[in-house]
Amino acid sequence: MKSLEVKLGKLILQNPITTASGCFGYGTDFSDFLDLDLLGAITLKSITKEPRVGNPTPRVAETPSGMMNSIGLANCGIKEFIEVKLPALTHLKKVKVIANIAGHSTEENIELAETLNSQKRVDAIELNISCPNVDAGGLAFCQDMSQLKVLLKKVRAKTDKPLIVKLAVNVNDIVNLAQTCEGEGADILSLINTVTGLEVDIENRKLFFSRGYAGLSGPAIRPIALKAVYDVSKVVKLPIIGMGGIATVEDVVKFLMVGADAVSIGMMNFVEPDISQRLVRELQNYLDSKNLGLKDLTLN
Amino acid sequence: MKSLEVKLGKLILQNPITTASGCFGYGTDFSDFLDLDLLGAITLKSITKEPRVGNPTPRVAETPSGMMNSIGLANCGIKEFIEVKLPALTHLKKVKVIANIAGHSTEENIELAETLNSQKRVDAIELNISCPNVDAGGLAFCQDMSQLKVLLKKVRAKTDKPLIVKLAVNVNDIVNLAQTCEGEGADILSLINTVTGLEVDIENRKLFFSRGYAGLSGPAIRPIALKAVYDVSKVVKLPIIGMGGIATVEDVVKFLMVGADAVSIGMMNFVEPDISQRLVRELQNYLDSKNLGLKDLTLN
Amino acid sequence: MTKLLEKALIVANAKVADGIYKCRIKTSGIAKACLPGNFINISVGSNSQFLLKRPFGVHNVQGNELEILYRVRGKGTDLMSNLVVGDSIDLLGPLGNEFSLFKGKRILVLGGGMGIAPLFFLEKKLSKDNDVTTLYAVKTRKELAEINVSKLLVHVDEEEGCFACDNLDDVLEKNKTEVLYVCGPDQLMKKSYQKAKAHGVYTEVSLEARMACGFGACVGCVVETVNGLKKVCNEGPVFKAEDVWG
Amino acid sequence: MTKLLEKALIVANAKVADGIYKCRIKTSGIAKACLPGNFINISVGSNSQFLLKRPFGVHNVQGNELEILYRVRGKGTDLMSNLVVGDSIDLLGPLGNEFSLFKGKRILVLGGGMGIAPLFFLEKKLSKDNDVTTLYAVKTRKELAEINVSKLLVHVDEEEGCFACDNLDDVLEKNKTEVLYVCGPDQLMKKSYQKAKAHGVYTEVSLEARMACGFGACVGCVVETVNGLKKVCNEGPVFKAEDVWG
Ligand SMILES: Cc1cc2nc3c(=O)[nH]c(=O)nc-3n(C[C@H](O)[C@H](O)[C@H](O)COP(=O)(O)OP(=O)(O)OC[C@H]3O[C@@H](n4cnc5c(N)ncnc54)[C@H](O)[C@@H]3O)c2cc1C
Ligand SMILES: Cc1cc2nc3c(=O)[nH]c(=O)nc-3n(C[C@H](O)[C@H](O)[C@H](O)COP(=O)(O)OP(=O)(O)OC[C@H]3O[C@@H](n4cnc5c(N)ncnc54)[C@H](O)[C@@H]3O)c2cc1C
Ligand SMILES: Cc1cc2nc3c(=O)[nH]c(=O)nc-3n(C[C@H](O)[C@H](O)[C@H](O)COP(=O)(O)O)c2cc1C
Ligand SMILES: Cc1cc2nc3c(=O)[nH]c(=O)nc-3n(C[C@H](O)[C@H](O)[C@H](O)COP(=O)(O)O)c2cc1C
Ligand code: FES
Ligand code: FES
Repeated sequence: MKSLEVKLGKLILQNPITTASGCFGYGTDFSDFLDLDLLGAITLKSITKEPRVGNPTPRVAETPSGMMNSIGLANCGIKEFIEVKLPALTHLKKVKVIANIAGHSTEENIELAETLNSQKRVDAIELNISCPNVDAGGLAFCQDMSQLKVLLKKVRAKTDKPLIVKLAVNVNDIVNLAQTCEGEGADILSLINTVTGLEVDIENRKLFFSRGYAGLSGPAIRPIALKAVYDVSKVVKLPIIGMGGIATVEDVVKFLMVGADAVSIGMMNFVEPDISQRLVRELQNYLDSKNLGLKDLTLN
Repeated sequence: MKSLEVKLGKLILQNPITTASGCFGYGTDFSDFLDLDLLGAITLKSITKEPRVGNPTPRVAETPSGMMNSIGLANCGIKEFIEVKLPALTHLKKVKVIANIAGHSTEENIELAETLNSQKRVDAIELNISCPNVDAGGLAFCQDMSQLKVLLKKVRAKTDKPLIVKLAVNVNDIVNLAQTCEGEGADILSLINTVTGLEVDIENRKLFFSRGYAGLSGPAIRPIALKAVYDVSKVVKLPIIGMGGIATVEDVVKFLMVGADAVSIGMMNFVEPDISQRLVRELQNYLDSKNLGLKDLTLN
Repeated sequence: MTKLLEKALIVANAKVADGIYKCRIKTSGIAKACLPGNFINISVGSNSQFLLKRPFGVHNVQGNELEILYRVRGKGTDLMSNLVVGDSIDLLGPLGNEFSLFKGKRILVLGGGMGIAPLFFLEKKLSKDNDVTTLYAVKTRKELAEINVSKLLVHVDEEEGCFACDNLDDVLEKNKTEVLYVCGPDQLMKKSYQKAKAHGVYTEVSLEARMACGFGACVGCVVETVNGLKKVCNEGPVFKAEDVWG
Repeated sequence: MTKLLEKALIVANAKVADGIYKCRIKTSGIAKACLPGNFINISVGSNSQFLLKRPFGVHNVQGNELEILYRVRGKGTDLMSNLVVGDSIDLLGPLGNEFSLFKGKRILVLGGGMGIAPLFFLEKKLSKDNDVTTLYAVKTRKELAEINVSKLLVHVDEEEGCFACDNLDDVLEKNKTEVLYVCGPDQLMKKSYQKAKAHGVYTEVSLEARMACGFGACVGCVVETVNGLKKVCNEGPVFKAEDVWG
């Protein structure tokens, strides 16, 4: 049996299969379907300082080989997160827990990072600067590079846990953005967040989502995600968690080959709630049957 | 029966259903499957001054609810286009013919526009500045706005036929690009071209396409295309031909509602060669059964 | 209750009224675990471009088999209508909460259109210990599916010239109804509740929402209640009507 | 020849060897229009996330029905293997050009693996007027489908310890072959042609390429020939071997 262990800097995963933020609840939603402790890591739903109700409904729409969402970072807030959600995961010994923060301001993110830094069950902090579904924060952080640098520097200063920064393609230049993150002390990059799109409710002659735009995810965006990972990994030395449309072990291998060090499963968790565990097993089989190590999953 | 006629400035179509460049050959490839003269317009494969062999194989890959291509503007060149391809369409009386030009330089595009300007069977000229599959020309034109202005101005000067400019989302700011085109005399905009993506051949551990990147099209990209049309139509007064993943009459209606004045069918022509004719019929039924005119297909 | 994910087998799938199908599905464990009010999530074809599972109320359970009653509405249900005996589908369930069960009560069960689907299962459970009347409301007679319950009232909007909730005062009074369950269009549920409230009748409703996961993970399916936003998929679909409309 | 687009019916679809299926399809007009060398394009399920049709050589024609012989290779052919009698598929054909037909010749037809598929149809046409030998080459015996031709030579790579083309000199000499048709892996076609050329045997091959449309519109399916790039879908799939390899 080939080893599946991967080292993302200081963050060591027993295997490269992780789950994507917003697509795995707070973890326990999936315990009926799989053994969480068999996964590399689970990334929990983005949290903010206060509980957020999120956007008006409808919040989800189906699209060909994908879905769109405008959840709007609905979450329980940091207090309940620490008092209820994290303790529910303390019995897990092998899986790493990544807390994803999505404050609407630099200050909020600093505070969230500082609070989480003292949480034992948090193995890494993912800073979400790429949510398309909110007015303040989210993708707006990527519009002003100098402000973004301040945000990164300050969040970095507040935590000695591995700091992951999550990127999207709906920015001027994702490669440049990635380099900025690298320069400001990010330990790991994760990409891609959903791709901004639009859906129309023709029956009622209006935009389907109340905010108009929403985020597209799923197999439909896989070629776009693969390109982003490939482009970023060519110029940045940081470990990369690749995601966007992963549905099969072949997809996992594609992401690893173009430069990802680990992968995240997003919306397919909704379609097939035990998919992440299946992919761990299938990746093991893939490597064993081809007699390849994880390190061999590169482009020739 | 509601009228399907649409006026795109001077270009008047008997209905808003057109076919997209590169997805309809030189028109005659489809005459076994449908009556070309029932369509609004047909856009022919991009042409260049000299014949182009295009990119190495493989040139096409299937992706979930879509496909990728790296044809590389393979075409017969302007001479054969004028001597063989256009004459084969002269018997068509109602359908408009759009010639798409994709010169690798400003000079080449000027020459192409000038040559086509005297061709009776050409009802409009589409300038393709958004092909992702070539090294010179294509998307590169969108990188330098001042050079692009020169290109547009000069091409504009060479033709009094309606000038369509074809845009893609893989640019810094498609809205700004659209405004530039409007400012430089474009009559119509068409969008979107394929979305740049990547595919991996895991068996051989290499990028699937020899150029690495290729263009993603099909229903997978529809939400991205709808957003682009919506964004552009809000700030630009020019008529818009919308495209990207259209497969059903509902898709057609969505594009018209967010601001397109006509639509183009792309890769679905390969999947269902008579789709464009079917969509003309279904759009007619849609309007008649709901007692709506084309003008009513707007957002409330 | 543990949620199960199974490959399940279609054992019947037939049209029972205009545009309405009844599908019987053989499961390993899901059917036995289902209670009235629960729903299941069903895939609409393998390798389909429609990835999300579709939610349907549990209409009936017999041993290892469960039934759903569904209307063809869009692409997914259209594909489902082509399922044939022996086809395999991905099934997730039981999902959601349950209707409250009572004993020795006079009960009215009101299903509008496909709202009848989960209520039939409920009626079967309730009718042992209660005096249950079922009011089945449809727009036109051709969409009336056969529903085998002890006391059935049928309301055809088109024939009566009004909606079922418009006549509800009479029905509640005549039956001396103590408990009301409603499932159907939003307006039907809301208006019925308002009348029931005036009669002091305890009411539960089963709501719908657009869902991605069906088990609480995506936060897509929320509805407003007096206690804030609630997820239909795991804090519902059954709600006390007073919690929804006050 | 007019290309037809039809909804066609599956009348049989059964495994005939390891991983290999034979599918019989009832058409309105396509089957009757097919000639040896032509291929058809088949959809792999309605509303599937795999949109592109898959190309397959015409393996046999009887009246309104045609057969294809296919190997399960990826997702599309896997889905196809689940087609059952009565299923409806979108069919496009006949596509591509034809093999040249001769009279009074000594002919060798060489199919490597699935390359045998279109050659069986060719052999049926040729064997009336020619002396035809079929050489059917497979890697292992378990992937050998039953092929009903007059003179059949079977070559199993694993058992012979070599490829069919390695022994070709003998076969060509023994049969005094005048015309050779080859379809199969690239190397098999190329090497066979080189030997045939040395013996002065006229050779035609049938090529494969990744296709989007199948009828000349996308320019996706090109191959290099001595006359420049050619589209396999409508300038092939049959080529004179000398045009491909000089
Ligand atoms: C808890 C619950 C129980 C239900 N029980 C039944 C039942 O017993 N019988 C029945 O006929 N219908 C029931 N529905 C509605 C049923 O789920 C939808 O009619 C169905 O999902 C439509 O799918 P489609 O692919 O045909 O429509 P499409 O419009 O093509 O679907 C696109 C997407 O929207 C979703 N969607 C569309 N309409 C609805 C809707 N009204 N409610 C929720 N999601 C929708 C689909 O699930 C899918 O994700 C129930 C819904 C919920 C939430
Ligand atoms: C003219 C022609 C005739 C053919 N005749 C036969 C035949 O008679 N029997 C048979 O078993 N096979 C035949 N093939 C090969 C057959 O088309 C492929 O095996 C099939 O398309 C694979 O589809 P998939 O979905 O299983 O594979 P996937 O890899 O999932 O397919 C993904 C995409 O790649 C394409 N593709 C994958 N492999 C090939 C290939 N080898 N050639 C062309 N396209 C490919 C698919 O069509 C699809 O568009 C023929 C190919 C061509 C071009
Ligand atoms: C319903 C939904 C909710 C999401 N919420 C979040 C979120 O809260 N924070 C975040 O960083 N990403 C969020 N995402 C983005 C995913 O983590 C992931 O980046 C994206 O969906 C691409 O992966 P996929 O194609 O596999 O789904 C969400 C995605 C979906 C579908
Ligand atoms: C195989 C293929 C070839 C194409 N060639 C061209 C081209 O030559 N010129 C051009 O302007 N667009 C070309 N396009 C882009 C299409 O015209 C269209 O903009 C794009 O495919 C999006 O539409 P769709 O999703 O409906 O396919 C091509 C697309 C495909 C799939
Ligand atoms: S459907 Fe996902 S939380 Fe309810
Ligand atoms: S497959 Fe499209 S041109 Fe040959």
